[in-house]
Amino acid sequence: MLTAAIFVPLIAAAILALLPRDRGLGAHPRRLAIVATIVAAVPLAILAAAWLGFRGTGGFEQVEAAPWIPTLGIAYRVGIDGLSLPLAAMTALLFVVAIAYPVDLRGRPLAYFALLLFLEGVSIGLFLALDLFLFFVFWDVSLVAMYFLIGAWGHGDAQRSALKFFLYTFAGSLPLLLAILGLYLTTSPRTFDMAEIIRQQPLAGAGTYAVLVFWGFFVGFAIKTPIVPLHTWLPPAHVDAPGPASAILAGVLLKMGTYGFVRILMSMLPEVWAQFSLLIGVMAVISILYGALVALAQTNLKRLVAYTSVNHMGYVMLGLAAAGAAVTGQEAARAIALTGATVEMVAHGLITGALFLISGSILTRGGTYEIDAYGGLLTRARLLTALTGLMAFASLGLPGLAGFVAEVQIFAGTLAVYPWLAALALVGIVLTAGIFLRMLGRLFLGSLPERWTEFPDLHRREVAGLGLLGAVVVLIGVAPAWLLGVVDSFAGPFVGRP
Amino acid sequence: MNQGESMVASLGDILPEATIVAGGVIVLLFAVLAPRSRQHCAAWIALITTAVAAALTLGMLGDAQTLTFFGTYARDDMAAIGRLVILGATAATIALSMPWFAKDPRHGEYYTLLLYSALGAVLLAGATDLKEFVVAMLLSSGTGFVLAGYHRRSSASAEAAMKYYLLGALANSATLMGVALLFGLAGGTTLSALSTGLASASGPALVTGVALVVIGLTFKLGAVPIHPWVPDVAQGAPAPVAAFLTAVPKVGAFIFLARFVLVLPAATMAWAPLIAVLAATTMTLGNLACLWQDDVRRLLGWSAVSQTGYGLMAIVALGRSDLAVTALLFFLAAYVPANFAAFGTVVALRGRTALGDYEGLGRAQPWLTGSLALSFLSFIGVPPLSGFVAKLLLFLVAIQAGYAWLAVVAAVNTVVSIFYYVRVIAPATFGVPAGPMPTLARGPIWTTILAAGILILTGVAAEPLVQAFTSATVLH
Amino acid sequence: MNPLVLPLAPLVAAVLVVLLRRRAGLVGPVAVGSLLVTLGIAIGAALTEPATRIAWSPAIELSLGVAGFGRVMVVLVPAIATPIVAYAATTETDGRTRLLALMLTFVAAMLLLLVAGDFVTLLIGWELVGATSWALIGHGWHDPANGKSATQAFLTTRLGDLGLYVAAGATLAGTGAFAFAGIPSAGSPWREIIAGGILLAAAAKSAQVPFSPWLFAAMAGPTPVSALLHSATLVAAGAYLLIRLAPALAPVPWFLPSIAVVGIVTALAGGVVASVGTHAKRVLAASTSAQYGLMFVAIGAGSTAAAGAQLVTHAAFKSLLFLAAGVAIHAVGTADLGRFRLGRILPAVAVASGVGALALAGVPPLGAAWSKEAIVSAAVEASRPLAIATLVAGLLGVVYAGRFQLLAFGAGDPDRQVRRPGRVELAALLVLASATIGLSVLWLPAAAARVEDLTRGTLAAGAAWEFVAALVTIIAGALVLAGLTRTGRLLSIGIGDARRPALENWLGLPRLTTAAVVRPTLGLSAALARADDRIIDAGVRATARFARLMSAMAAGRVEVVIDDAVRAGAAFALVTADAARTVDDRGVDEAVEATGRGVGLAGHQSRRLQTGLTHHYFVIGSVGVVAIAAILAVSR
Amino acid sequence: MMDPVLVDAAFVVFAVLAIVTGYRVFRTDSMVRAAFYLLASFAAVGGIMVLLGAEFLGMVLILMMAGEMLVMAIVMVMYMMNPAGLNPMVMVHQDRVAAIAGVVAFLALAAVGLFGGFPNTPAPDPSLATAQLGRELLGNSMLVFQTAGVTLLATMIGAVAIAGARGRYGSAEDGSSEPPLQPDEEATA
Amino acid sequence: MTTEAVLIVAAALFGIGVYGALSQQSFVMLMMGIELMINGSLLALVVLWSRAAGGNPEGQMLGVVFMTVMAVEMALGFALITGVYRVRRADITEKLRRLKG
Repeated sequence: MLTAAIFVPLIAAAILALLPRDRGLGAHPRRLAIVATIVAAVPLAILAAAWLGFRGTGGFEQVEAAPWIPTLGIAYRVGIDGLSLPLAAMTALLFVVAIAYPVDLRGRPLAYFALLLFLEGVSIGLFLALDLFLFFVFWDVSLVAMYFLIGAWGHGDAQRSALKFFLYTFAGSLPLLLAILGLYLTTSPRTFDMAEIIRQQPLAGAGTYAVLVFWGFFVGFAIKTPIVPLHTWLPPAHVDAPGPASAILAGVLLKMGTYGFVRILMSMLPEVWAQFSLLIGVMAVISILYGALVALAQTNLKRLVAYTSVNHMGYVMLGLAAAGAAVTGQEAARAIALTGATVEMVAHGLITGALFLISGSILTRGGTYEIDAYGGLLTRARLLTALTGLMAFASLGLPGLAGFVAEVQIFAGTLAVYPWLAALALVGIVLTAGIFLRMLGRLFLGSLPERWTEFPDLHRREVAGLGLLGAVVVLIGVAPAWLLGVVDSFAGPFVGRP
Repeated sequence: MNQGESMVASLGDILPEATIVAGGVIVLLFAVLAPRSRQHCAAWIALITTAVAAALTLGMLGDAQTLTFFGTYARDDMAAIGRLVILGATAATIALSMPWFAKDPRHGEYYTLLLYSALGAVLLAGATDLKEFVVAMLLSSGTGFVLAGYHRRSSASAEAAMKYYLLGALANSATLMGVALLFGLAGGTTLSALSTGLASASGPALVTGVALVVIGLTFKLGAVPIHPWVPDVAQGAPAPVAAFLTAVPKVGAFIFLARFVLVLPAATMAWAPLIAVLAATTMTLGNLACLWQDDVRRLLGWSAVSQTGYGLMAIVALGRSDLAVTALLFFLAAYVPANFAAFGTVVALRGRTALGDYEGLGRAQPWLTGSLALSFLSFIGVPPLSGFVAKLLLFLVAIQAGYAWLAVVAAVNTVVSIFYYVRVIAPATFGVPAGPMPTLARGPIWTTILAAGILILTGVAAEPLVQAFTSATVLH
Repeated sequence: MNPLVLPLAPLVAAVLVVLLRRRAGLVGPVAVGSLLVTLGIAIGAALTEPATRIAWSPAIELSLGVAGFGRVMVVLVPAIATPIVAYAATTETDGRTRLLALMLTFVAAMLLLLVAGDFVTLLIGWELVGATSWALIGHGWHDPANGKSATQAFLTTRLGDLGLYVAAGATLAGTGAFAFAGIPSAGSPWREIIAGGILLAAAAKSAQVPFSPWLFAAMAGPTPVSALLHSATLVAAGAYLLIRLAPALAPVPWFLPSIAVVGIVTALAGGVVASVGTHAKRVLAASTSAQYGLMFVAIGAGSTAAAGAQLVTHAAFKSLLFLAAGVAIHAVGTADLGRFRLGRILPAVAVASGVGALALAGVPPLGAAWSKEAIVSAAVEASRPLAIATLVAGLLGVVYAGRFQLLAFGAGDPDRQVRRPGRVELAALLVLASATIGLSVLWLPAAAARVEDLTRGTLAAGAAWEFVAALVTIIAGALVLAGLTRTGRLLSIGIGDARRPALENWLGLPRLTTAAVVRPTLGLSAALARADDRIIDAGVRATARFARLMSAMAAGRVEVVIDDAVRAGAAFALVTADAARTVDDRGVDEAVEATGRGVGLAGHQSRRLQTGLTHHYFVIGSVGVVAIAAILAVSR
Repeated sequence: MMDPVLVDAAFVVFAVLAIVTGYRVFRTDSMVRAAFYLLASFAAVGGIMVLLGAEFLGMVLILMMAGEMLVMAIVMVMYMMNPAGLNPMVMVHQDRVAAIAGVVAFLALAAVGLFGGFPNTPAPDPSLATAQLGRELLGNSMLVFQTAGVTLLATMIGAVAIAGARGRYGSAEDGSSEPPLQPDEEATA
Repeated sequence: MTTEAVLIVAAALFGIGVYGALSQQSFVMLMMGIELMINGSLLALVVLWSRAAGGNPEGQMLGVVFMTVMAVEMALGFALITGVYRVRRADITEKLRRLKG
């Protein structure tokens, strides 16, 4: 079944790519959008079913495997656990909304939907993959698809931004590949099977070699996450990307980095992670504060949200640093930090995804991302204001919304391990509060400039999509047990909580 | 010992090669005898020849692995696989050439030369003897010079051919001295004689001899320092020939190089650092020179140089990694179709080569654009294309062989390479065409698409190839 | 009964209000009715003390329950909110539905805060209270200034919230869970961290020094909002938290003294600010800070019971005063105390306000006087200077209470045309005034035990002289007022216009915060953003310089070795240098881009190697052979 | 067998001749003369080869070069700048680099010759050499021989294809260029 | 006539050939340099065959191969010179520099 979640969108993408451009669906973008949305929803349904069947045993469940390149120990292996299931489900949800979201198709609807569906399959595949080779395949392919999405449907200096994104993240994927190979070479028998590698722990006590492999992985994941100072590809890519692509980029692609940290680095090289966890924590705090401070000064809506992404991914990293630290006696706190980091990935995906979609809608209406060009929009666009407000508050960590559930756990968990880092990082939430309140104030409050007297409110498709995301954000915020239970089934055993 | 009998038996070992020889003669006779309107049939004969030779080769795969012709030639899987790649490339070249050379009155003998050039590469892949190596190289290069200059009214073609020739003649002549020295040291010319004869050798004679032989091979490979012909040929030679010459001789040379380095005395001759340095400089130079090319064919030429550099990583790992041969063969099997998908696009677009002329290709010719993009992505090493598996294996064996720094250099180069590939792909996919973009004929288009399809197929279903390559024996 | 019902009831009502927004007539009654229902539930809950647990995950359990001082608070909150909401429903016209829904949500959040039995739940309620207050303060959103004030208020309290996060984390670290119940078992240093975090959170929420100025910003909201926020809810949360948790943290040696110090400083500073202020609502706001300072003193002195009593009495009279002030402001259209004196025009309001002012001044036999007395007793027991300072604060209280009453509802021109309050407004005032008076029952002998039981705290045994001292302060205060009135300096207190703004605005504290925190943050932010846009200009320069150096070296050396082929090399070395300088001159942005540009330059350079001249290629090949042989010879 | 002294003397003569004439190839002002110097050099080398016992190879070399040099002289007269091919000319570039390269090559190979450590296993009976070569050609080196044959065939075809001015169907060059970018240009081309 | 002496002669011829190949502008002269290189190689081969390889007939065969190389390269060289001269009127390397970079 999980396989279908990956391949249904992939196959649909292939079919769409082969359809004629001037007849049938190719000539009816609206109908095409509906079809694409329905296809995109299939993985969501499959993952929902998988969720219902999830038992939380602590290991990988619902594993599906088939030999691929057995000579090299490569197989197609997919499965879920408490870490990958929420991320995959979030991905599927975000894709449904992103695909259904209205956007300027530039006369190439088939290619647009084909690429998005392709990216959906690939992204879900990445989170479900239980084989390093498969993981890397999905990792790399996602970059290519995103490159074309930004380049073809972006605006501004889209091609340059797309190229920068592609070059930069590809530059990150190569150390990753080298590290994977370095790790692979130490397994015995040689295999790319994640579960087997985690069992083998081939690099335990491997000294410098393990450290080199570690930093290979680290750089690869850090660029994608991104961790300051490897973040400079992010703002231009976001600003010039079309709204849905931005949403996917922030919501899904960034998570690949943090997911990789947990799934590979922390699981396969726990010793080295513990060795460097304080350093990672410091980097995380720098990301948090730096991202927030830079965001505070932004006048461009999308850049602002992009930098808050840097900030939020910093929270994730902080939680991971604490979760992987070699501090005995704080297993409960470390498990909570890990749970919090994972939930933050999900929450940030939904919230920032929504914020980027909103940015896209604002651009469609106003033609600019400059915040100061707006003001008093509450007069004209109540739904827009309400949904933006909801997401902004979610992003700044308001209780009752998803971000809080994540952040409180990250801070509480980290405080037990690295009190000073946690204390410093906490300043970040005051800054984010300032960022978003200022943003809300400048966009929606005050008096309406003359030129926006005809500013249209969100229309149905937008409201439906954002509403869906909002509903999940509220659901996670109000009653997170269904999510936390699943994540905890991974986090508890991971840190060795008794 | 009954020499006659053994000779007949040996002939069975070179049936595919004999087929090519015979096919070449038949094509030549046909070309001489047939009327002008029938000249294009020569191409079909050549195509059939490659098919028959390939079929015969397939039959030999996994068979008894022996040296034949008194140790001068290998009948092993390595050679057979190389032969299959070469024959596939030759067939693709023929398909690309048919419409391209349709107006050329010397259309017929072109295919003879092509077949013999392929034969040169095939023999190079199978050679286990310095004599055979020299002759095979001569056959391969000699025909190559002519093919490169086959557009006799094109000044670029003539220039490319001349430069190709001059560099080749120099390199070959130098190689002769190297061969002479090695012969003097070992007392024999077969590789097995070298491996025993050189075992105790050392000193300047060995170093000079090996250096000069390597120089000859770098010419065939298009590797530093005898690389400058590659971009010129890629740009100036007839486009199908450019595709052929940047790929086929390389296959033979890589395989011979593999056999050659394996017989060098490990105790006194550390050849791996040399190959590693050559690999690093070749890939780096090729990539850097690509960056600002505004001529797509020339860009492909330089990228062929850089690809050679990646391939050399497998040579470095020979004997140090159990997957080195796999990596080498997979690299070749991935590189050749990608090269043909790229050059095939150029051929199908009637030789369109100025970068600016590719603006908006995606809207005018989506299939060709797709093929071009796939080939470039395969060059970069994006999964799930075969170029990715190749690069993965190359990185793997380099790390395993203790040459992690080389893998890092290759990785950095890969990132650099994205830039120039994207310089072509981006305007092609995002731009709007300025005018119509007519194609040459269906044959090249289908060939291109087929080559691109092979990239996907061998990338996704890599297991059969990996398995075959891993179990391939390498005789010397 | 599930304690979750308490916050849910007003929340459901809020949703209902939004749904009924088209039926204007129903909105008010629904809102008020729901609060009455909530009040009923709360009384029930206070009697039954329900408790429940909600599992978030196997690691996190939320515990909710009505316990300890929470029993009083859950009743107090809806009881105070009901008249205020009723008042709001009748007076506010602009965005009334939103205002009422938000007020109900606010009450719900406050109730959630009160039923919290662990830090996560507390944080949820705590932050929601903050966020809804942001929306309430910024209710008049058309004016950008209101939005700014709301943001200021929210950010200040959120800064305090960090303390709560820290306390939560420390509790987890020290006990493995978030529940309050575990705090006593937390070891060092976690207990100290918890104490520090809670002190920070409480001080910020209760508008203690140095966080006090946000209360002024909060005055940007409509009057009922101010009444709601400053009486029993937002501000009360801090004091409530301390009353609830201070006993468990009392073993931390510096904890209680620090609370007391913060409290007394605020009480004195707030008293001064309130005494000199001329803005009606700000005077009341400053007095709120001061009154909460007294509660902190009580807690710091070890008598949570006194603080609890003070909280309750303060809730009643302060909301009364705010509503009265609101009526007055509404009547004259300004908040400037110099323009009021409505005693003759609105006598009923004046009487109600008078009751509140007397309570604020701590005049017996009102309940407020009793609680103040209890605080003094506690302070006496703790330390003498503290007691004296407390008495001084009391004196200030008499002054600002009396001054407010005299300025706002003193005898003035009876014929002024003003807007008169409606029946509901008067009823609300009446209810609150009755409550204030009703709290006089605290003077009954049995009350002390009851208070101790309800707050789960103890009262200090008072001495008779303390009562006398209190009376003396009242009389002294009255004399001061009389003096000021006589000299006509009641409004100005004899302070020049030049010094007044700073004094009035929290003794210049906001300016200090702006200079020390806000500006540096924004400045740093802008600087970083600029840097981020063009990171590491220096990196580019260094790269360029390096390239130039290298090419110069190449140009120098190579020409000697091989002339022709490398003359080309020298040529592009120069070109590189040139290009590098161009790059340098342009002063480009990022280090990454610089690397890219460096590679690009290398690309140009390596193309120059391909001169097109065969004999150059021959040289390259020859050099190559030598190099190959050399590498072979060297490497072993 | 010749007297060793005679052999040595002959070797010295041939050696000096080979080197001097070889050097003169690039130190003459006429291409035709250069060609004949080259021929002389080859002849001298052929002589040394005969001295070394490779009679067949030596003679073949001399004969082959004689023919080749004639062709070369003709080509020069045909295509070179000065039709007579006899006029003085100096057409040299990067002389210094070339000289250095030549000297380096000489020194390196001389070092190889002096310190190469080649085994000292002289041919047992040089008189059998030619017969051995015959057997080798048709025996052990059969494949090499055949390959060389194919190579020569291919060379002939190739040389004709490139250089031949007249084809079977009139001028060999018609249509011998790239297809035009636009098909309609084909008609006019 | 020691092996070393012959090898030095061969080295000299090879060196002169290298000089010629690198210094001559004219294609034909350049080819002569290459011829001389082969000449040297051939001489080295023969002496090694005779003195070091024990008269292994493979050496003579290699000599035949060398001569084949010489012949083939010369033949093709002349053909290409003819072709280049026809389209480009070029007889020296400097005239062929359209393809570069």
